[in-house]
Amino acid sequence: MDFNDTPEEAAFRQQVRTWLDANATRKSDDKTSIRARVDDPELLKKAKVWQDKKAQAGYARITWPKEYGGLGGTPIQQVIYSQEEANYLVPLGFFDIGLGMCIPTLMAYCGPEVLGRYVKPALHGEEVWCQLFSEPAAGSDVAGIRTRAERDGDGWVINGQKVWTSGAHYSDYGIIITRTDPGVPKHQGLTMFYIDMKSPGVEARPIKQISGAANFNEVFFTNVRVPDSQRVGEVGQGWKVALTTLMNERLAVGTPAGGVDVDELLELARDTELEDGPAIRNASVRGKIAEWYVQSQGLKYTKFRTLTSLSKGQQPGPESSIAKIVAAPKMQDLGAFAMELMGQAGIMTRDVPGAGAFQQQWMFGAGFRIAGGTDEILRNIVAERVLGLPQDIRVDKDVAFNELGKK
Amino acid sequence: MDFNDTPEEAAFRQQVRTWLDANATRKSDDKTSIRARVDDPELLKKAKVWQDKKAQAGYARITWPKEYGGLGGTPIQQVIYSQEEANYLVPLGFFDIGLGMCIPTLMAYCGPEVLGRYVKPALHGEEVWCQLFSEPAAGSDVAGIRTRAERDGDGWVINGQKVWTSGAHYSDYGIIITRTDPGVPKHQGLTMFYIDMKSPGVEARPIKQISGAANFNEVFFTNVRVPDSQRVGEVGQGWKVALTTLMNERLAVGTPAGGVDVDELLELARDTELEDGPAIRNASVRGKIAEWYVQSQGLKYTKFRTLTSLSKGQQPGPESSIAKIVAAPKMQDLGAFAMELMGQAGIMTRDVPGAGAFQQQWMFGAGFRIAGGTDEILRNIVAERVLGLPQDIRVDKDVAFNELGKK
Amino acid sequence: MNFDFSDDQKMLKEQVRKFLADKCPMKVVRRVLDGDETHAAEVWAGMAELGLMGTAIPEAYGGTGLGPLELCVIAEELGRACAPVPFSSSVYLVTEAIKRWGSEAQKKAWLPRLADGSAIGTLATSEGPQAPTPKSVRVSFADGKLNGIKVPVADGEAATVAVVLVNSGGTGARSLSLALVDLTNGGVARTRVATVDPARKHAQITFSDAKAELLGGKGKGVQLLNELYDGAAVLFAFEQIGGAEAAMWMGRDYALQRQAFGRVIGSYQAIKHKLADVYVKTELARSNAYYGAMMYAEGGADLPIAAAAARVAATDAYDFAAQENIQTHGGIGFTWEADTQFHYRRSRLLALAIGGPTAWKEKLVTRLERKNAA
Amino acid sequence: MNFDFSDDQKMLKEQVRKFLADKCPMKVVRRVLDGDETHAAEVWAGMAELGLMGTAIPEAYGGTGLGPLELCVIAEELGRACAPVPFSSSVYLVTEAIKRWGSEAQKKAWLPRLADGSAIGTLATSEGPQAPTPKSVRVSFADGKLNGIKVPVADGEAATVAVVLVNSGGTGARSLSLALVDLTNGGVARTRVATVDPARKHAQITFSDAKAELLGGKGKGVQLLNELYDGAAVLFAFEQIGGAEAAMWMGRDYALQRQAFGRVIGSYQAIKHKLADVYVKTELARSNAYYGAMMYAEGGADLPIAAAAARVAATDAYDFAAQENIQTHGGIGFTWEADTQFHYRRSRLLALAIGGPTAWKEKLVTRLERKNAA
Repeated sequence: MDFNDTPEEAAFRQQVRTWLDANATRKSDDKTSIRARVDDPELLKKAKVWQDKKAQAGYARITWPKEYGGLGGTPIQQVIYSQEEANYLVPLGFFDIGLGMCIPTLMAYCGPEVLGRYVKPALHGEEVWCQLFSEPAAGSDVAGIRTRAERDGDGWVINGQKVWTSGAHYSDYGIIITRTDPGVPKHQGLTMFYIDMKSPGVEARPIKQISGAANFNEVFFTNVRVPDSQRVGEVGQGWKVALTTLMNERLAVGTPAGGVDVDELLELARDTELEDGPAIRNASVRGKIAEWYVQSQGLKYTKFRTLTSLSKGQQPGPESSIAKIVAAPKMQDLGAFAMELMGQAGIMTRDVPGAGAFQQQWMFGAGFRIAGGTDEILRNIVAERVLGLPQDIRVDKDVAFNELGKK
Repeated sequence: MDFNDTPEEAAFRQQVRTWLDANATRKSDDKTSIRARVDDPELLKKAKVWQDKKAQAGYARITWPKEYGGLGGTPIQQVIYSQEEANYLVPLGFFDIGLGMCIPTLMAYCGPEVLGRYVKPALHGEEVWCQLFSEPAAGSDVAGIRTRAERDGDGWVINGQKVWTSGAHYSDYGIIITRTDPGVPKHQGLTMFYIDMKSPGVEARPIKQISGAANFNEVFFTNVRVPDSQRVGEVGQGWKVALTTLMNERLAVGTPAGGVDVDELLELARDTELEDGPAIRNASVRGKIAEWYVQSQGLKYTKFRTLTSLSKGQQPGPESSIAKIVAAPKMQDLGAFAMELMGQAGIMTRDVPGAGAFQQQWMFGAGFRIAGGTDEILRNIVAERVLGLPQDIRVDKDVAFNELGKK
Repeated sequence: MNFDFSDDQKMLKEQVRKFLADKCPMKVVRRVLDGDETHAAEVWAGMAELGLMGTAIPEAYGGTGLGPLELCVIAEELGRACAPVPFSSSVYLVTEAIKRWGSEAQKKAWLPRLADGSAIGTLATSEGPQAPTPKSVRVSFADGKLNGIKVPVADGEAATVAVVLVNSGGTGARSLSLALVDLTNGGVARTRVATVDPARKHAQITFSDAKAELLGGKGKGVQLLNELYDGAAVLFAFEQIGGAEAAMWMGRDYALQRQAFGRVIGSYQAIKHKLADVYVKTELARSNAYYGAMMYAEGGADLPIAAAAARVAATDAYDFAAQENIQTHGGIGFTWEADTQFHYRRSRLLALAIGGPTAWKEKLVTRLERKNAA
Repeated sequence: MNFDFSDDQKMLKEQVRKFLADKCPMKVVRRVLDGDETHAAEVWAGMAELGLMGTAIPEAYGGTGLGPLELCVIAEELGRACAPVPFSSSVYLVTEAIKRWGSEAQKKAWLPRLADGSAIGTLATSEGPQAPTPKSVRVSFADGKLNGIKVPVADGEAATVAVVLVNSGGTGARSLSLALVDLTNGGVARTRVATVDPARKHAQITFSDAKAELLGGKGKGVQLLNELYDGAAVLFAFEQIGGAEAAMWMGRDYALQRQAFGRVIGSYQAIKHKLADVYVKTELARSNAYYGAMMYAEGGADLPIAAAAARVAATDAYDFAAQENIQTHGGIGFTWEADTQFHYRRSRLLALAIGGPTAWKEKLVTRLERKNAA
C-alpha cells in the first residue's frame, strides 16, 4: 500500500511536468496571485490560447484516440496530467462541458462530416460548447422538459426556456434536448439537437444567485430554426442520447476546488477567543473539527481508492458517489459554525478571518447541495445503484406527456 | 400565563386527593419502594381490587357518561385524576387497552345487550381486554392482515396469527380484526370481532425481545369458533371499526414513564471522570446535555399546551404528535452517550451508575422507535395531517388482497 | 392549566400579522436588502402608529403599559415577516436597558421617543470577530467621553441612541460597564459594513470623545448584559419561531405545487420527513419559548434557564427551517428572485445577534448546575 | 497510486470470510450469547489451524510473519461475522504488546502459544465506570506482586495471560506501568460480569498477590498504552467496518423483501436514504481505515492521526449501521429471534473497548494541533 506512481506513471508525470515547465508558469505559494488571475476579464481569450497549446501537445483530452487529437492514453494519465496542471498558473474550466459532455455525445451519435467539422475546433479551444438540458420545470426530473421542437419543412423550430446553463453567454454551440412529441410518455417524445448559440432567437440571460454571483444562465428560445442535419440521434431517442451526456456529467461533478475547509477552521479556532477562552480549547469545537476532519480525509482517501482502480486499469467502484453527499452539507455546516465562532461579527462578509470565505462557504453550500443533483437525488442514486434498492413508484411511466397532471 | 388550576379544577383536584388519601398509600420519595411493587407477582389481583374501588367511586373512566359508570367529566378532569393517582402506590396499566380502546369500540358499534354484558365488568376490573391487530406481515401497514375468518353456519372460524399483543396471556377478551374477503382490495375485506381469549384454539406465547424482557405476546388462532353475534360492525367494515380503535390508541401512546433522562445524565457527568477531568467540565458533554434538556423541556411544555387546550374545553392541536418522534431517539442516544461516559465499563448492566438504567434506555430506545408507530410512520403522519402533504403513492389501492404482490 | 397567551394577546398578534402582511410583504424586505435604505421607514412609521414600540413602556413614559407577553407575540410576527426594521435593537434591548437601569432623567429623555419610534436604539457590544470580554473590549469610557470602535452594530446607521459596552477602567469583569450615548451628538462616525443580511443594515461606529453617561452603575456591564440578554433571548426566540414557521410553510406550499417524476415533490418521503422535522423543531422551540415568556413576564427565578432553553431551541429551529426551505425549493430556491434567501440570511443574523447557540448551551448547563446544586 | 490491499491480502480475506461463513454463522454467535461458554472454542480452533492468530508474529516465534495489513483484512471479516472469539484481546492488544515491549524471555514464553491459539491474552485496564488514569488506577504492582480489581476485562475468563495497567508507585503519569501476568498461576480470581454483549464474555478479575512482571519499563504505562491503542484502533476500525457492512446488507436484504402498503419497504425514500447514509458512513470509515492501515504497516509518522480518524469514523459507522438495521426491520428486528441484535450489541462493545468516540476525537484534534504546530 502506497501512494506512489507505477514506473510508467512516474515517467508520464515527468514528461508532463517537463512540458508544463516549458509552457506555463508554476504557481507560487501566494494564493492571491491565483485569485487575481481568476478575476481577469481577458480570461477566456487566454484560456483559448492555453487550450490550443495543450491540444497541439496532445494533452487536451488524453483519453481520446489520436485520430480525434487525443493521446490514446489511460484515465490515470488524464488524472496525472490534471494533478500536475493544477500546480501551474493556467486558465481552466471553459472547455470541460464541451469536451467532457457535448463532443463525446456527438461522437456517439454523429457521422464523420459532423465530427470532422466540430471536434478539432472544440479541442483547440476555438469553439466553446454548452449543454442545454435543465428547465424551470425539469430539475431533478430532467425528462420533464417542455421546450418544444416542431417540424418545419426540412428543419425544426425551437421554442422554450432552459436554465442553469453554464457559459451560455460565451458559448458558440450547445446541445439541446427538446420535446418533439408531447403525445407519448415523457421519456419517449424527446429529441436532441446541436445548435449555433448565435442563431437568431437565442437569448442568454445571467441568473443571479442568492450569493449575488451569476455563474449560470437562463436561455430563451424564440422560433429558433435548426436544420434536421443538426439532430443528434433519432427522433424520439433524445432521452437515450441525454443519458450518454449525463453519464459523463456524473463523472465530472465533484467537490468544488478551493474554499476553506477543516484546516482553516482549526486555524480560526486557534485564533479566536470565546467568552471562556480560545475556541480551540473548547471540547465541543474540537469535536466538530474532528468530525469534519474525518469527513475531509475520508473523501480524500476515497478518491485515492478510485485512482488506484484507474491506475490498475479497472472501473472505479461506487464509492465515488458519496463525495457530494458528504462535501455539500459539510460546506454549509462548517461555514455556519465558523461564522458562529466569530460572534456577532460572523455575519460580516469582509474584515473577518478568512476574508469572508467562511461566509461564502455557508452561502454557496446551500447551492452546492442542489447543483448537479440534490442531496435527495444523490441518496436515491446510491440506494438504487449501489445497494440495489428499487426505484420509487413512477406514476408518469405510461402517461402521455400532455396528459400529465391532468387527473 | 400560569400553570394553575381553574377554581373548578382545583376543587376537583382536592376532591380526588381526599378520596385517594382515604383509599391508597401516598408514595414516599424512595424510588425502590415503587420498583418493588412493580415486580409483585400478585400485581394483577391487586390491580383488579383497585380498579373496582375506583369504579365504585366513579373514577375508573371519568369522561364516560354516568350510565356506563363514568363520571360524565371532562378530559382535563381525567388528566387531573391521573396526575394525582400517580403519587400513590397503586397498581396501574392492566385496563388501559380495554377501557381506552376495546370498550369504546364496542360502544360505537354494538347494541345495548353487548354493552350491558361487558362494560361494567371491564370497568370494575373483573375482565381484562386486549387488542389483536398487528400481524407478522402487518406492522406499519395494519391493513395488510392475513388472519382469516370464514363463515361456518351461523358463526365464523378464525385461523391465523397476531403479534405484539400486550397482555394476551392474562386477558379475558379481545377485539380482533380479520380478513373475511380476500377477493377485494385490502381495506375492504376486513371484519372485526370480539372473542373470548379462553376459547379453544387460542394460544398466547410471550415474545422475547432483544432486551430479554417479554412485554408482548404472539397469539395463534387455530379453528377458533366465534358466533356472528360477536361481530363488531358490518362484515367488510372492519377497517372503519379499527380506525375508531386506533384513533384512541394514538391518544394513548406517549413517552414511557420513568427511565433516566437528562437530570440523571447531568448527575452522571458530574460524578464521572474522563481522562482530562470531570465529564461535566467537557464542553462537548455540556452541549449534549443542553440539547437533550431542551428536548425534554420542549416535550414537557408541549404537553402543558395540550392540557391548556383541554382545560379550555378545546380540541388539542397537532403539537402532541411530536412526542414520540423526539422522545424515542433521545432515549436511544442519551443511553448510548451515558454508556460512553462510563468508559469500557459502560457495557456493564450492573454495578454501574444508574444501576443499568442507561444501558436499558439504549436497549429499549431501539424498540421504542418502532412500537406504536415507527419514526418513519410518525413523520408521515405529521407531514400528512399537520402539514397537509399528500400520502405516498398507494399501489395497493384498487388491487384485490389475494392479487397483491403477484405481478 | 393556563399555558397560553390570552385572547387579547392573540388579538394583538392577529392585528400585527395583518398589518405586516399588508405593509411589509417580501417585496419590501427585498427593497431594503437590495437598496440603500437603513430600514423600511414606512413600516416603522406604521408600527409606531399602532404603538408597538411602546408596548412594554409604562404609560407615564408614553408607552401603552403592556408587557413582555405582548412583545412576544409582536416578535413572532416580525420574525414571520422577516421585517426590515430595527425593532429588536430598539425595543428588546435598548428600551429594556433604559427602562431597567436608566436614571429618571435618562428615562424621561428617551423612553417617550423610543415609544413613538422617533428615536431608534441600538446595543453596541461587538468589536470584531471575537466575543466581547473584559480582555477584548477596547472602547473606553472616561470623564464622560467614549473612544473606540464598535463593529458590527445592528441598525447602527438608523439609531439615534446607543447602549454601549465599554471599558470603564479597572480589571476583570468589573472593568466593563454600559454607557448611554446620544448618537446625534458629535464624536460619532458611522460607516456601513457588508453582512450576509443587508435587509437589516449594520454599521461600524467610531467614537471620538463622544459624550456618554453610564447606565446602571460602573463595573456592572457583564452582569447587566447577561440580565438584558435573558429577556431578549425570549423575544429573539419568538422572532426566530415566527421565521421558522414562515420558512416551513413556504417550503410546504412549494412542495405541494412543484412536480418531479409525475408527482408533487411533497408526496416524497424525503421532503415530507424533512418538513416534519422542521415542524418538530419549531414546536419544541415554541413550547420552550412559552415557558420563557411566562418566566420573563412574571420575573420568575427560572428565567435564566428558560431563556437559554428557548434561545437554543429557537436558533436550531430557524437555522434548520431556513436552510431546508432552500433545499426543498431546489435550484429556484438558490436564485436571487426567490424569497427563500430572506429567511436564510435572517436566520444567521438572529442566531449570532446576542450570542450563538454554543454560548447559550454553555450558559444553560451552567445554570442547570447552579440550580441543581441549590 | 496503489492505495489498496494486495491480491494476496484479498485472497486471505476471502479465505477467512469463507471459513467464518461456514463455521461461524449467526447461530454460533447466538449460542455463545445465550449460553455459558466463554467463546466459540471450535471457531477459535479452526482459526488457529489457519494460523490467523500468528499472522503478525515473526516466524521465529511460531507465527507466519505477515503483518498489520493481513490483520486488517482478518479483523474486517471477524467484524462481519460478529465472531464470538477473543481475537481482538489476544491478537490486536496482548500479542502486539509482548511483541513490542516483551523481553526475549517473555516473547519466547508467550508468542508461540499466542500464535497457535493455545494461549489467549487479554488487556486489563478498566477499574469500573471511569477512565483509567493515574488518579483512578488502584491495581498495584510492587515486588513482583499484583493486587486489586480490574473490571470489566474482555475475554477475562478465557484468557491465560493478561497485560495489566498498574500503579507501580510514584506520582502522575509516571505512576502507571504495564504488567504481564500468567492468569493460570495463583492469586487470580475471576467472575463473570453481565454486559450488553454476552457473545463476548467479560470478567471481573481480582488479583491477590498474583505474580507479575513489568512489560516495557516502569512508569511508561500511559505512553505504551497510547502507542498500543493507535495500532489497535486501526484493527478495531476494520472490525467495525466489517460489522457495519454486514448490518447494512442485512437491512437492505430485509428491505427488499418486507412489504408495506403494497410495495417492498426498500422502495420508500425513508428507508432508501437511511441505508444510503449507512453506506456513506461506511465508505468514509473504510477510506480513513485504509490510510490508518498504511500508516500502521509502514510505521508512518502520521499513524496517531490516521488511527484516530479511522477509529472515529468506524465507530460512527457501526453505531449507526447497527441501530438503523433494527429500525429498518421494524418490530421483528427488536425480537430475540432476530439476528439484528448481535450487531447492535457488538457495536457498543467495540465503541467502548479502547476509548469511546469522544475521547478519540479529543486525541485526534490534539494530534492535529501538534502536527500543525510542527
